[in-house]
Formats: sequence, C-alpha cells, structure tokens
Amino acid sequence: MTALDDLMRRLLFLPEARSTFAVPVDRLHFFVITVTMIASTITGLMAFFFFFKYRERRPKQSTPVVVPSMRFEFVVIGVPLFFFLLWFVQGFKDYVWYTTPPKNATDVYVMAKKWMWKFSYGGDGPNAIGTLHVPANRPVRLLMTSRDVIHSFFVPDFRIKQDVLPGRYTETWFEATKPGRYQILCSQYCGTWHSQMWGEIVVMPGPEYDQWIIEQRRGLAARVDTGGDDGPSFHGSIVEYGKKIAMDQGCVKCHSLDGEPHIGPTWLDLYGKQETLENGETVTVDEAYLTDSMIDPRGKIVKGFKAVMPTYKGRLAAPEAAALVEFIKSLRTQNLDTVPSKEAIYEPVKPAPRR
Amino acid sequence: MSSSETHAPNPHLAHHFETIEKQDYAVRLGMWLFLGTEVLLFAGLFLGYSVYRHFYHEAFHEASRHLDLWAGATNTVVLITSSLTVALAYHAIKKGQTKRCAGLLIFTILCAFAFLVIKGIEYHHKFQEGALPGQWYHYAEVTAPGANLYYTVYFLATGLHAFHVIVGMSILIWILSRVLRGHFSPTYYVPVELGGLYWHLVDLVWIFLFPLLYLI
Amino acid sequence: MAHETPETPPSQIQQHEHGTGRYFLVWAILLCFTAITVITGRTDLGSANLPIALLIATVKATLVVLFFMHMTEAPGANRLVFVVSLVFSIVLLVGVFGDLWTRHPMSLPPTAPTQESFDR
Amino acid sequence: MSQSNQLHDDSPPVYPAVNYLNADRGVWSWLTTIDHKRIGIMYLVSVMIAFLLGGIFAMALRVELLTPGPTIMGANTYNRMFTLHGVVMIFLFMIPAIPGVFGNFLLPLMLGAKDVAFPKLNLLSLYLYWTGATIALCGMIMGGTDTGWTFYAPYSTSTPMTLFPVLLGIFILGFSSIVTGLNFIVTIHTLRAPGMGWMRLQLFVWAIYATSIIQVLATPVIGLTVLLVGIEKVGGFGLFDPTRGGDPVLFQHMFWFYSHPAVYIMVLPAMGVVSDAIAAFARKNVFGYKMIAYSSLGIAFVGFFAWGHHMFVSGQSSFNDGAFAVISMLVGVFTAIKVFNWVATLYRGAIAVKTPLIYICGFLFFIVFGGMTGIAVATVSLDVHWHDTYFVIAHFHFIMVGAVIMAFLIALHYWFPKMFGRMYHEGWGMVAASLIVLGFNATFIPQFLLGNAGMPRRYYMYPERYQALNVASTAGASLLAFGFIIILIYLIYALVRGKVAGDNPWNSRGYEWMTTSPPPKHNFDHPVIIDRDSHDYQEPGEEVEHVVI
Repeated sequence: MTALDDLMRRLLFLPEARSTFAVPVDRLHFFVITVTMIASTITGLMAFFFFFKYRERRPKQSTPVVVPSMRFEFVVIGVPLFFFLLWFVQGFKDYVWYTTPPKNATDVYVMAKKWMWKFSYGGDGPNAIGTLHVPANRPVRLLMTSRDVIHSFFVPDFRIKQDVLPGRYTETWFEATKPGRYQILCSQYCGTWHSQMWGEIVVMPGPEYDQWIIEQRRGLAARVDTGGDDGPSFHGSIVEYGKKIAMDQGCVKCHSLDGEPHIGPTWLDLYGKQETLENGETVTVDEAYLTDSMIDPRGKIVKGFKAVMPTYKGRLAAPEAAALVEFIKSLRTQNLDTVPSKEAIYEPVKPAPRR
Repeated sequence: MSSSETHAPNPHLAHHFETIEKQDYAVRLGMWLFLGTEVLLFAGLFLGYSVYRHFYHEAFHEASRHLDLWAGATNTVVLITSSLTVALAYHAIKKGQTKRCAGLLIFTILCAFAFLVIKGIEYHHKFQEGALPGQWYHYAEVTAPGANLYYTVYFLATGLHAFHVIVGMSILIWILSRVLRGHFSPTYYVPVELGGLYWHLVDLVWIFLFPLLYLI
Repeated sequence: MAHETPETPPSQIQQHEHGTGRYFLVWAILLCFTAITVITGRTDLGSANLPIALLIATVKATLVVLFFMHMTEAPGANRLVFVVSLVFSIVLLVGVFGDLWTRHPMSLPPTAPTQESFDR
Repeated sequence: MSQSNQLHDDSPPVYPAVNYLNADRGVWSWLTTIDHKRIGIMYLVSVMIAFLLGGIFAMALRVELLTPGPTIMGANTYNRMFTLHGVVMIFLFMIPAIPGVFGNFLLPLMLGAKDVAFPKLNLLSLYLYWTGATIALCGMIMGGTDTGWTFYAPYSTSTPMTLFPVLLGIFILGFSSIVTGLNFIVTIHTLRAPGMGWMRLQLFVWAIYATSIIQVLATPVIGLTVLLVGIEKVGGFGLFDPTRGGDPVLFQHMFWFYSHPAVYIMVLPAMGVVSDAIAAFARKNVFGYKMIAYSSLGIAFVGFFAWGHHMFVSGQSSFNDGAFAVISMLVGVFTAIKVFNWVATLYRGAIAVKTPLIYICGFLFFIVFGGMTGIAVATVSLDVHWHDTYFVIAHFHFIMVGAVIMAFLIALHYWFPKMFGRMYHEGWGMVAASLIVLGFNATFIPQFLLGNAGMPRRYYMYPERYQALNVASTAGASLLAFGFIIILIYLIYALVRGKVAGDNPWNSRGYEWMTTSPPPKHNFDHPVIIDRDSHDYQEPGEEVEHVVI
C-alpha cells in the first residue's frame, strides 16, 4: 500500500507527505484523481471508437432512435452521484478534523505583511522573521493575522493552507511527522513581490526543540534567522547577485522594495535621494553612505527610523556589499507609480481566550 | 411579412412581431426582467447593510437615531403618493383621458422633485455634521465602532436610490412629453405602463430603505 | 415556465377592468402602515423591532406589487421573473449569513459580537 | 417548407445572390444595423480581437515563466499582464463569445423568427460592449491595474495602481451582458414560429435560455460589487476595508455570487453547441433530449448555490464550506448527465468525421477531466492543498479553454457555412484541430502537476524545482498558439476564396438550416411552420428502429 502510495505520489509530482493531515488527503487525492483519469479517458476513447465504428457508410444513412431506459437514467445519475458524495463525505470528515485544532497544541502567532512572515511564540518567547521552528510529532496551532492585505499561509509538504486576513485572526494547525526544512509560500496574491513571500518551517525533534526554545528564551541565540540555506555560488548579473544577498541576508525583511517605509527606509529610489538624519543634517545617499550604513548602521540614522539594524561587518564580503549597492541603485521608480506611501494602520487584534 | 399584410397596419408594430398583443407581451416581459435585475442590484446593498448591522448592531442602532425621521417619513409619504398618481395616470390613459393623465404625471414628477429636494437637505445636514462615509467620518455624536460604515451604507443606498429617482423622473418627463403630443391612446399605452412600473420599483426600494435606515 | 406558451393570447389578461377606487384604498392602507412603522420603530420593543419593521415593509411592498404594479393581472412569466429575482436575493443573504452565524469568532472583526453575545 | 426536398437536392450549390451580407452596403450600414445576424458578425470580429489580445498576454506570461527568475519582464509588468489576460479573456471574450456571436446570429433562425425581440437593444448591447471594452483596456494599460481579475479587497482598494476605469468598464460590460440575456429570454418566450413548442426547441436554444437567466440574475450583483470597490478605491468608503471595520470576506461572497454562475454563463452555451453539433454530425436524434434540456436549467439554478466553494480557505465557516461543497457535487451530476447523453448520441449514429468532430472528441475528454477535477477541488480537504495553486488554474482552463474554446471552434466550423455561405479547407481544419487538442493537453496537464507540487498561482518567480513543468507547459502553449494561427489563416482564406457551401452542407436538420446560407436579410423568404422535432433525423415515411439502452 505505501509503495503504491509512493508511486502515485511520484507520478503526480506531489511533495512527500510530512504532516498527519497530508496522509488522508493524499489517499483521497489518489482515489479521486484515478477515477477522474479513468472516466475522462474512457469518455474520450469511447467517442473516438464510435467515430470509427459508427462512421457514415452512405450518404443520408438512416439511424435508429435510441431512447434511455429507466435503468440507464438511474445509472447515469446514480453512479456519479455516489462517487461525488463519497468523496464529499470523506473529504469533509478530514476537513473538519483539520479545522479543529487539538487542545494541547503549541500556539504560535503568525503575522503576515508584504512580503514576509513573522512568527512569535507568545509570552516571553522568541520572535522570528521568515523561519518558524516547530517540534516534530506535536500539534502546533498557528493564529494568524495580516498587517495589510490578504495573504495565504501555504506549506505544500503539509498540505495545509489558510488565508491570513487583516483585522481578524484565522487559525490552522498541523503536526509535522519528520524533522526537516519545509517551504512556506504565500498563495494569495498580495502585490509586487507576492511570488517572493517565502518562509521556512524548521521541524526539529521534540527534545531538540525544547532545548532550542529554552535557549531562545535566555536570549542566547538572539540572532536574526535568515531563512534559506546558503546555496552554491551565484551566476548572474551583479544586480541579481545583490538581490540574492538581500534575500539571503534578510535585508528585505526590514527594507521594502516598493516605496513603503518599514522597519528601515525603503530601497526604492533610495539611491541619489537627500535624506534628513536624526541630528538634522542632510546627506545624499551614495555608494559611500550605503556601504557605511551596512558596516556601521547606527552611525547615520535617517530621521524617523529606529537604530535597530545590526551591523553586517564581517557578515558581508566586499563584493557582496558592492552587489547590494548595485541592487539598491537598480531600484528606480519606473515600474511603480509614485504615490504617497502609507504605513499600514492596522495593529493586530487581541486574540480571544482559548475556549 | 405576411402578418403586416393581413392586419391593419399599426405604426407601433415592429416587423418581426405578428401581432401588437404579442409585442406588448414581449415588452412587458422585458420590463419585468429588467425590474428583476434592479432587485438583484439592490440586494447587494441590502446584503452590505445586513452584514454590517450584524457586526455593529449598537452603532447602527445609535446612528439611525441621528437621521431626520421627519424628512424620511415625509419622503415616504411623497413617494407612496407619487406611486398612486402614476398608477392613476396609467388608468387614465387606458381610458383615453389624455389631459387627466398628463396632469397626474406632472404631479408625479413634482413629487419626485420634492423627494430629491428633501433628500438634498438631509444630505446637506449630514455633510455639515461630518456624518460621512468611511474615511471622511468625523461626526462627534456617534462614536461607536462601525458608525462610519453605517454612513457608508446610508450614502450608498440612498445615493443609488436617488439616482434611480432621477432616472425615473427623466423617464416620466419623456413620457409626459409623448402624452402631451398625443402619442398614446386606449389601444397603445405600453410606454406609460412601463414608466409606471419603473417608478413603482423606486417606491418599492424606498419602502424597505426607510425602516431599515431611519427606524431600527 | 416551460409549459407557458405565447399561443395562449396573453393580452386577454389585461382586459380586466376596475375603477380607480382600489388605488385610493391601497394608498390609504400604505399611509396607515407608514404611520404604524414609524411608531413601532421608535418604541423600544427589544429584538422584536427588526421583524416588525420588516414585516410591515414586506406587506407594503406586496401591496404595491400586487395592485399598483398589477401583478394580480400579469401573465405567469412576469410573476415568475419577479419572484425568482426575490428568491435569489434571499439566496445571497442566506449564503452570507450562513457563514457569519457559524464563523469562528476570532475570524470576525474585532468589535463583532462574540460567542457569549450569541448565547445571551 | 418541406425539409425532405432539401435533403434530396443534388444540384450544385449556389451562393444566394442577395443575402444579409450584401443587402446593404457600406460601413455605416453595418454600424447602424439592427439585423441580429450582422450584430452577431460584429461580435465575432470583436471577440476574436479580444481573444487574440488575451492570447498574446497569455503567451507573454508563459514565456516569462520559462525560468524561475525574471525572464523578459519585471514583476509589476507580470502582475499587470496576468490581470490583463484574466480580464480580457473573461469579460471581453468568454462571456460574450458564444451568446454574443452564435446566440445573436442563430437564435432567431433557430426559432423561425425574423429578428430578436428588441433589435435596437441588441445593437445597444454591442455598443455597450465596445464602450466597456475600450474603457477597461485603456484603463488597465494606462493605469497599470495589477490586482488580477478577481479584484480581491483590500489589496485592490489599497494598491497604488489605477483601478477605477477597469471597474467602470466591467460595469458597462455587465450592462451589455444583461441586455443580451434579457433580449434572448423575451425572444425565446415570444418569437417561436408556429408549431414550435418548448419541447421542440433546439438544445442550443435551451442552453442560451439557461445562460440568459444567469446573466439577468447574477450580473447586477457583480455590477454593484465592482462599483463598490471603485467607490471605495476612489472615495475611501471603507466598505471592504478592515482598518475601518469593513469585511474583506464580504467582498469575496459578493464577487463569487456572480463569478461562480459566470462560469456557467461561459460553459452552458458551449454545452448547447456540442449538443447540436453532435446530433448533426452523427445524423441522429439527440439521446435524452429532455434530460439535456432540463439539466441546462438545473445547472443554471444549482450554480447559484455553489459560490462558497471558492472560499474554503478564506476564513469562511466550516459549516458553509460543507454546505457549498455538497451543492457543488450536484452541478457535477448535471454535467455528467449531459456527457452520458452526448456519448450515447454517438452510439449507432452515422458519423461524418469532419473537423468539428475532432474538437468534440477533445471536448468530451476535457469536460470530463475538467469537470471531475472541479469536483475534486470542491472536495473540501483536497482543496486546502490545491486552492490558489496551478491545479486550480489547470482545472478552470480545462473548462474555459478545453470546453468553451473547443465549443467556440466547433460552432465556428459548424456554422461557418451558415454565416458566410462558404466552406473552409477540411484538411487544414483537421490539422489545426489535432494541433489544438494536443497542444492544449501539453499546456495544461503539466499545470495540474505543478499545482500538486505546490506552485501557487500569480507567481512571477518560483522555486527552481518547478522549472521543468513550466517549460513543458510553455512548449505546449506555443503548439496551441500555432494551431490558432493556422485556423485564422484558412478561415480568412475561406471567407474570400472558399468553395460555395450550399444551403445545408452538413445535411443538418437544425431549424437554422431551413433558410439559405447565408440567410436573406429577414431570415426566411417564406412563412415558417414547424412540424417536427428539432433533432429529428428520420426521413418521412422511413421505418424507424427504436432501441432502448
């Protein structure tokens, strides 16, 4: 059975099932899709076969009047209805199970925002951007809200998805079955970089996770999770290279690319701009200022922003810094209309107490 | 073709209909279908009203108390009366009483105008108070969450309705001009009937809007 | 609908004659109902306010449709069209409210009624 | 008129000297015409242009997706491009395509009428279509609309791009659609020729009737919805804006209340075309006429109760999810009934394998596969994974392209001689048809697999593991495009140089073939009296063999 499942999974290009919910979903999926393929192929082939079997043999050939019997009508209505309802019953049963998180689930709060995922573990637990650490074989409930538009939290390996709405909470839950790293994708269109709104779930064995969370609480590992692994060396233009670094280093988690101020100033049209600093001075944003700001971010803070950026001294090689500068330089308003950018006004609502 | 040869030629009969009765039947059916689309159009707004009333019950209740009940009630009476007169106008033209029909239509149009004037005064007050939709809302009297949505729904619903009043009024003026030019007779009065139907629909919508917005 | 054919001359239905009296009668009833709805609307009847107002509005609307709009004399197809449009308006409302009434309370806007206020 | 004479007429075909095409001359006579046939032809030209535009946008998207990173355009351009593709294909092509072109041209012919009930309204609907199309297209291209054709709030109300023109355009297009639907309903009620009871209507007419009901009932709601979004975008009314207490899910309810039935506005006429064409090419009485006719109405009706299956992961309640899911299954049953009947109509027919038959074969496969994957995505637990992925894209393209465009091509080939009195080249027709059916499979089957693998829709860049399937899909799309180019060429050639077809080249028994091809200005030169059923292929006096299966 599992061998057959695995064969079907490979044929259908499904990722491996890595959550408790994925297993029944895949079973039903295989059943439904097999019936679908059989039915549609038979229909197509039957039509094709009739074209030859009953082709016109002489002009204006006469044909019999074929009428359906009661039995035929019963079959054509009954058989599809039987299958459809069977699928519905099984599907809805699984779905209800999926929409009812177990009481003992670990809660993680998820905040979506153009174009990043932010996770916080409640209480004095850690916050993380882009990467969600969860224990294997324990249910985890996600309470999700959005700061701007509708996003959708999608983990293909877990077969779960839930829209994340601004102004209210939605929830979903899963129980990962195997330690590993799984991709989070945003599947509800949310603007320019919708297709880059990725994150990662790191599933750890239970004890390791407990250790991790304790460490996090102690603040020992107060580092920014960067998400994504360091791939092989990059081949492409310097701007693309800069972009990759910006993604890998998590720059874009604080600096938006679309003109909207975030934790840091936006990179759109940043290069060449006159910025007023905290101390009232003005500075022209050029290569020197940009490079300085990566190495000594707290030296010249643009007015209206907090000095929260960590130094990237030692974390960026010179060519990487240069690539980043080139990437920033490439971000000009030509594709985007200039509009007064506004900060999202919505603050997360207070979650309702657990029932 | 054959039908127009055998029947007495009727200038109002289109070439593709056999008889004027069939054509009238078609036109009436078309009108009712159109009224059906209007019902669905307003259904969307009533849905918006119901949903936000469900969410923000308190705010809707409170805000409805800050509308001018007497303006609303007067407008209801005005519209119901205009509905009566347009029905009477239809009755008159069927009997061939052209002058009576014209007089009733003029009265109906005046009612429509009166409705718009009263509505305009109400709008003016709301603009002054700052009881405006969505982001423009700055009315100090009602501060419950959702009050801005009440005024959003209020302005959208009454605005769309007022637009229908204007359209209805224009149609009635056009029909009046045709009545005065003697286009209609006891054998041909369908446009008067259709104009009347449209006007009744305008009344119908208001019959629901009035209690929902002003009273509860 | 399917069995209604234009062969039955629809025009005959229009021949039915009556005086203007019934229009005035309907008008008077409508005005009465308007007065009633204003009075009941502004008295606090608790949760009964909404159903009463809707009931009165429905009665008024029915009168307008039946007599002012001559639905009583209209052929079947026209009646059907109008009724169907009302039915689908209700379908729209029911579909959405089926969702609102059963939605997870956290998925409603923050100031929306909570589970407790439903139970009350 | 006696149909049997026509069937036994063996004299060489003649092109009618005076017909609707040359009865009046000059551009002005076309622009001011109230002849339903000319309006149909103008619709044909308009929707073909829209289809060409939408197709170019689609090809641009497919080329962009050849590589995981940027290929030929920027992210914003891509987002605008898929919005353009969606809006143009749905509102400018799919919805008016079959009703606007073939409904207009054929409905009065099939009813034995001289015109539709309200010819001037009919022309108005075409002008509204042109106005709406121009406003929507200009608005999208100049304003850079990037919301997708679904306009989900609050993204649509907060995007910096211009949105109002396209919404206004759609509002006007909605009006056009309503006017067409209203006109058709009244026409079918009042203008049937003597002897034509409801059970003698052709199945295409039944399908158009059901479609029109949806158009009239559902379109006002989308009109209002896009208007509300437009007002909110311009005026900040806050109706769908959560920062002001609005509910974005309400938008989705209102949007899908139209947009789900809109699927049936597109697919019902397609089913009608296939019902008629199958009977004509199999020379056989339609199997289960009543079942097909009533299932059209059934789909139109039940289609209104299924909109919530687009919202399973939107935060809608589980109760609603279940209710909408189970109703969606019923739509599947109605479609299944039709499919069984079509296949059974072929059984023991005398099938003339012509170009439309290739499409019919493709159509049958596509509608079963597309329909049943529709059932699959309506199966709630499965939809969680598939929602907003390429699986859904592939599913609805199987219906929209696989069923509707196949049917559009069936209609175009089947009724081309009716419309223009000339014949296209059969060989090239077959080649193009085979290319299109194959190319279609090659384009969209990989997309099902992409969806399984988890690639979300509207993705400009994607993880590298999805590249192989994307390349396969793009390759298939170019095959598809190639097929369409062939069709365009041989049809234009046939228009000018094609063989004269004769009045009834297929020996079809459809009522529309009872007049000359192309028909005269007022459709029939003789009074029409119907004395037989619409798909009655028995010769008078012929021994009828009855078979019960």
